[in-house]
Amino acid sequence: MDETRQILLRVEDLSVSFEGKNFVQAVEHVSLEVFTGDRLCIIGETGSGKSILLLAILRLLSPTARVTGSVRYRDQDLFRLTEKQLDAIRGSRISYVPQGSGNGMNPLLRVGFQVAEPLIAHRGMKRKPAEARAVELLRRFHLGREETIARQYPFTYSGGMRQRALIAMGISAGAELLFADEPTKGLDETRVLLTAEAFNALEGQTLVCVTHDLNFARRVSSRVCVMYAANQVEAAPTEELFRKPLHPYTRDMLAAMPENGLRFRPGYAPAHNDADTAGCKYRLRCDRCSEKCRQTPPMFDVGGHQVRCWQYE
Amino acid sequence: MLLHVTKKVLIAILTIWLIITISFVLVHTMPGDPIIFLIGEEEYYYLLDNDPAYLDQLIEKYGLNDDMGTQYARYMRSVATLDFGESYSNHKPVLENFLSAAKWTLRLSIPTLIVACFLGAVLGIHAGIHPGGRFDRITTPIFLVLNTIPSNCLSLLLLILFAYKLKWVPINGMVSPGVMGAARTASILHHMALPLFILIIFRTSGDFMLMKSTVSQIRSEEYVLTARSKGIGRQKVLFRHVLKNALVPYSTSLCMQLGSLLSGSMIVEVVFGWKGMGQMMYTAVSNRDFATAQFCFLLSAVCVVLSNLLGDIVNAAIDPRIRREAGADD
Amino acid sequence: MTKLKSNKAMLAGLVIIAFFVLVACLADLLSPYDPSALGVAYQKPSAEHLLGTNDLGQDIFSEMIYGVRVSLFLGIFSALIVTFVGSTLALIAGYYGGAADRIICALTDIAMAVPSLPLTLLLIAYLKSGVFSLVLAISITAWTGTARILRSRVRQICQLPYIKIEKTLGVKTPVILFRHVLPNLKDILLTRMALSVSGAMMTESGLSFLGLGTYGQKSWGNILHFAFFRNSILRGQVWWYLPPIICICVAVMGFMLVGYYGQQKKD
Amino acid sequence: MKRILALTLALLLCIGLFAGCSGETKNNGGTAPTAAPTQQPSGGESAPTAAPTQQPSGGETAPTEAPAPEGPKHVANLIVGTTAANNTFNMTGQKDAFGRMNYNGLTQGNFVYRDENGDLKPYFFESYQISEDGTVLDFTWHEGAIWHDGQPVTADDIVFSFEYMRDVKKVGSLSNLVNIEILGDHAGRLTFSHPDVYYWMNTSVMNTSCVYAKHIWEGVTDYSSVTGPEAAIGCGPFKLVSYDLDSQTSVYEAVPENAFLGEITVDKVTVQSYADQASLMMAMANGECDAYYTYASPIDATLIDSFTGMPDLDLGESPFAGSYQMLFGCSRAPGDDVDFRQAIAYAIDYPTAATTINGEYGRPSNRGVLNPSIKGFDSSIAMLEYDPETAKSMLEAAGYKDVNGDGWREAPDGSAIDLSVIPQYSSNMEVRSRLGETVVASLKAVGVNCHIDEEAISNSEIWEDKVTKEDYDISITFCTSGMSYSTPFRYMLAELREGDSGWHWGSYHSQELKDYYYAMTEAINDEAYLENSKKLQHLADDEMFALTFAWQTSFFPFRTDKIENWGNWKSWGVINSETWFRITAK
Repeated sequence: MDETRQILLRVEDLSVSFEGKNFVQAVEHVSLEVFTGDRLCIIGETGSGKSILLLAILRLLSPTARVTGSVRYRDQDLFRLTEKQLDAIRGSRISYVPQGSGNGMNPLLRVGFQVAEPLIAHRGMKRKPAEARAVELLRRFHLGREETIARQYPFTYSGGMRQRALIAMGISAGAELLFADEPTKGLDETRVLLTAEAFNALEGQTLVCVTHDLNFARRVSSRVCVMYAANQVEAAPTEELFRKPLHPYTRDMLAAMPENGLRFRPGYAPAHNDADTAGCKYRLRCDRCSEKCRQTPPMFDVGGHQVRCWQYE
Repeated sequence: MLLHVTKKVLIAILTIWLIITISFVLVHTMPGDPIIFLIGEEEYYYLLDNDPAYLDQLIEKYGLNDDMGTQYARYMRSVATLDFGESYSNHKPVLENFLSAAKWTLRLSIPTLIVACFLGAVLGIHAGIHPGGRFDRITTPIFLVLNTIPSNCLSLLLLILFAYKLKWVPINGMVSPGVMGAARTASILHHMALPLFILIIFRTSGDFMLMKSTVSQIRSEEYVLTARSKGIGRQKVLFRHVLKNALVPYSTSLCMQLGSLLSGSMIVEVVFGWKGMGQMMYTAVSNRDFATAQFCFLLSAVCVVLSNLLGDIVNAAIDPRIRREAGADD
Repeated sequence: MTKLKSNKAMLAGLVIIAFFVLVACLADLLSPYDPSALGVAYQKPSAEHLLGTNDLGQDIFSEMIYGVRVSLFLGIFSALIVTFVGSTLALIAGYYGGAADRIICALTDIAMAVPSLPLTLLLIAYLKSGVFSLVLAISITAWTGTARILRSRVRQICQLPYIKIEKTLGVKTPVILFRHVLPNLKDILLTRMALSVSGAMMTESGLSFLGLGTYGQKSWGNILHFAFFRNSILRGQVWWYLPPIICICVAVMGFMLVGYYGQQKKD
Repeated sequence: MKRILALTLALLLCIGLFAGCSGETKNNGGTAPTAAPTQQPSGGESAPTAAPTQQPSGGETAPTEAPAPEGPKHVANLIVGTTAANNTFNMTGQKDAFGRMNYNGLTQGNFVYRDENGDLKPYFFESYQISEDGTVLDFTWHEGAIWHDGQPVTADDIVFSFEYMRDVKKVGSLSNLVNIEILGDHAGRLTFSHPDVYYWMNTSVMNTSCVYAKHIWEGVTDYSSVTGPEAAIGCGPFKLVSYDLDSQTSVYEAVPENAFLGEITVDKVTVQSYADQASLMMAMANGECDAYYTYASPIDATLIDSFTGMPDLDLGESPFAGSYQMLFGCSRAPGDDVDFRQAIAYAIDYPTAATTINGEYGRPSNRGVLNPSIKGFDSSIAMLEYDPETAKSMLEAAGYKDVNGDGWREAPDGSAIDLSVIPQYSSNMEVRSRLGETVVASLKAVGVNCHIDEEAISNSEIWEDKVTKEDYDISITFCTSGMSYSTPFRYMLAELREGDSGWHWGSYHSQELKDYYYAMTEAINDEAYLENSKKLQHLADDEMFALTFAWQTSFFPFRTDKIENWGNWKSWGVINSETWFRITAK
């Protein structure tokens, strides 16, 4: 990778927990760095805390969440900013792209306007030119009949069309860092390919994508980070991770893929507040578990390939 | 879309006609000889003693002993020609009584509707935005209690406290006599203060509850998260996204309330001696004043049907899904 | 978070309802005097008469206790009618759809269009005064809300695949309705029933205020009506007019808490 | 957060203004208040050109001599508070406040009026004589009287009035009027075929028997539905100047020419109607009105004691002629047994009934049905006693024992007893249903089973049908003070005179009752009236076919700070036919 890449986002020791009747530890000591041009995919089972991680960075979680650690975007510490300053970054520098299948778009507003909204808010464009720009963006993701569907409402869109419109919305104000949350959820095979092409067509944007669709991750990402039960367990360049997974969980996960013979590892991820999961969360299901695993292993660096497992001490 | 609207209008007219018939049958088969209520108990017994012929003349005049069919036909004709006959109590045309009564009821109900809609919305949004927050924990119990106090008790207690003991507000009636122009308006406002205050309390608590539950539901919707992530600022998120979606159920309930605009709140009007539609309907029904009673039923039926119609149209205007679904379903 | 809060509120509601039902059942044991026995009128609260006596010298405290029985009976009975009528119509409309649905919707619109209080006034003139006629008069116009909400819910349920499968399997309609659809409606039914009980109580107190309530039985509304008729507020007889108001408010609140927060828990 | 709060406050402010001005715009923009005070078409203010007021020459008895020449201090504006509505203004009927005020001769020239002790005094008549045999009435009338529309009252008007009342209004007591003659410029004579003069004057003194303007009412048959201003025109001391339906007030100004009982000492009268007695009393306590008047309905006793001891507020206490009666169903068992009735008379809890009807001012009554303020009251008749033990022993003696041990007494022949108690149907049932509860509780206490007939309470048709068919064991009725001349016995008649049609609710079929009653009402002089009234009372004492629950005190309060020389008439109040000529400002 050439030297022009500079650090865009540095997340250090980020933890998120929710008080209330039962204490939930959603994210535990996650640290990662994102450089310009990176295509990072965060993989993990549902409930491993990956979406919450994204929202925590942009401080979009509900007030009842308790977030610790620090997130530095370029030279600003996001957690120190006032709501106003954070708004200046959201949408214009970092943008969040929700799932296409959910109702991520306001049902009562035209799609064209919603895509153009960041432009109006951050670039001070008037509504008419902004919406024209939005139509171009939709054409760029070739949704078809962009002129007319821009004036239509979200419920007339199919899941795939909605996902691509949301991506357009994310980049409409020229954001350099794109957070995508489960973009392939609820889409059939061909729509997933279309979405992957849409992401790959993005030049100049850095992507942080959360998904549980491994094939999609492989196709879209340059680096992958694996999360399991609120912990970050492995991070490595995509091809290296897929060819030579180091962490037992990652190895088992890849083995369970249809292409690799559907060999399933029985058992479930521990619930968030189980007391006896101190140390390595995968301990109970790991075939190489040893006494040492009772303490939480740190992230070891094996030639640019981080893994949280005592084997690689 | 046009076909849909015409169909709705047709159904509305049919509903109104049905209600007229039902109210006619109900009122006319009501037990109790209307003549007694027509001229008052004492005079009825006096006339029965001294001048029964005149009684028969009255019965003839109001056509009370014709069979139901002819009375119904005559009533239908009069409804068509908008001449609603003469009120039994003061022999004035029903329409004239209605105009004066409606004027007074509207003076109470329109400000109530507007203030309550605004107050209910603003407070509801604040409470809904942070459910379980400090503001919510204070206002919800208050409005819940206000919602449950029977209106007659509250009206009487406040009347005696403010009007009699503290003399802030006149005790009785709608306007002090013998004043004209600006002074008359001032005196109307002065008389209006307490009943308006009570009506606003009740209406606001209803609107507050509705808005709060709607907003607290919408607040957790995904598109609100997306809106916040666009960095367009707290104000725009609130008004353009949260509020707009909250308006759909809120506006339907407002339109429903429009229907009761003219019927007025019977109990508050009876307590304050407010000669509005509520009291007119109450006296008409209890005094078997057929002409006025039927007119009141007809009027409130028309109002409710129109307001439902308006509710549908406003909904379709705001929510494209309903518009398309409406278009598609016939 | 709201789930936790609503449980507490709903719990409070249930406690209130339980208290009143208990008092209603044990009315004969709890009330110190026979409420229709005459005595010295307008006595202040004292040891023998906890809440003093009314204009006939009847003990207000025992009147209130028997009042619980009448008001509760009235509220619950009319709520039962309202919920029964509302749910049957909703089931038919939701399940069969098409013509049945349109007729029932039209019927609901008409019932909604007719102003409730004047119609009740009219009906009361028809029926001889007594609790049953009051219940009938109140519930005739109150079922529309329940019917409308239940109908939309039933239509939702009927779209679900497993109902369609049942139909294709030739399972008889009543079985589908009562074994599959109705259990799903359970919590809406509960909340609507609670809300209609509070609605019925409020209407009863309004009707009694206008002098159209039951003259025979001693409901709270009836006690309150005679308290107002005898100008107890002006004469400062707080012990006569305040207890019925408080009881009505607390009872209505109890049912509303169950109804309102029950609904919230469901969504 | 702060900005939203500020925003909402600003919004609220402008809403308040909007609501205010909506009241404003509604008012100015909207139709001018429809009930703009209608100016009486009085052809301009009639300058007091008419001859100076005629001193009442040779009137039967002139009231207090007109005081010294500088004249009494006039009352600028007498405000009368009433609970009757200010809606209809038609002198031919008795409806609403206008109709009831005309009982006091406010706007109409009533021929005669009944004074404080119930004696007839001339009003529009200057003087009158009744012939020995009661068939001829000679009268003179005030010559200078004018109609409120300025036209003078002529002899034609007088003749027309009697013909109109007899032929168009079909007043029963005038049915035997055969001749109306004019004997001079303001004297006339009526000749009847039967001795009905006394009967006419007594029964119709309140029922709009006054002078009718020929130029208004000639040819009008459907007189009750005339709603124009001409329907309010009369020749009384005051004329209707304006009325405002919204504020429920009507204003009357003095007409000096029609000063029938001396100088009119009140310049203006305002009749203000209130929603109910409570708000009226509160207003009076705050000085917003001077006196209370509503026909035959005194202020409720329970309301009075919140206003006792108020400065400048006289409660206007006086014995009340109206009363509540309990009638036995004498046409069927067990009501037909006089011993049963006498026993029950001891069982009724009179003290509670008295408090229910009249608060602490109610007093148990005697066995003669009439109360002290009614003419002909016989004080020698014994009082009713509440003594359950005597009642029980009398029931046992009469054979009403509890044979089957179910706690309720059976009739001597063993059949079960379950008396049906029917309170008279009326729009306000509160007191009657409370009396019903008292009777039921009292009877049950002595072992007689009974119940309130729910059906009759809620429906006037069913009630009237049951009462006329004598299908009741106990009926509770009310006799207004207005009927005090024909007395509560009118309610107890089981059948009427031949040829008379009308309502009859009694069930005690006895020739004596009928004879005594008609002898009393048609008595041509006081002695006959008093004699028959006593006979009726003793008949009631012996036969106990009915009894009166309690003697009541009535309250017609008035303020004493601005006005003096009030005259509080028994069970009528300070607003009466003489008020306009006697009260003066302080």
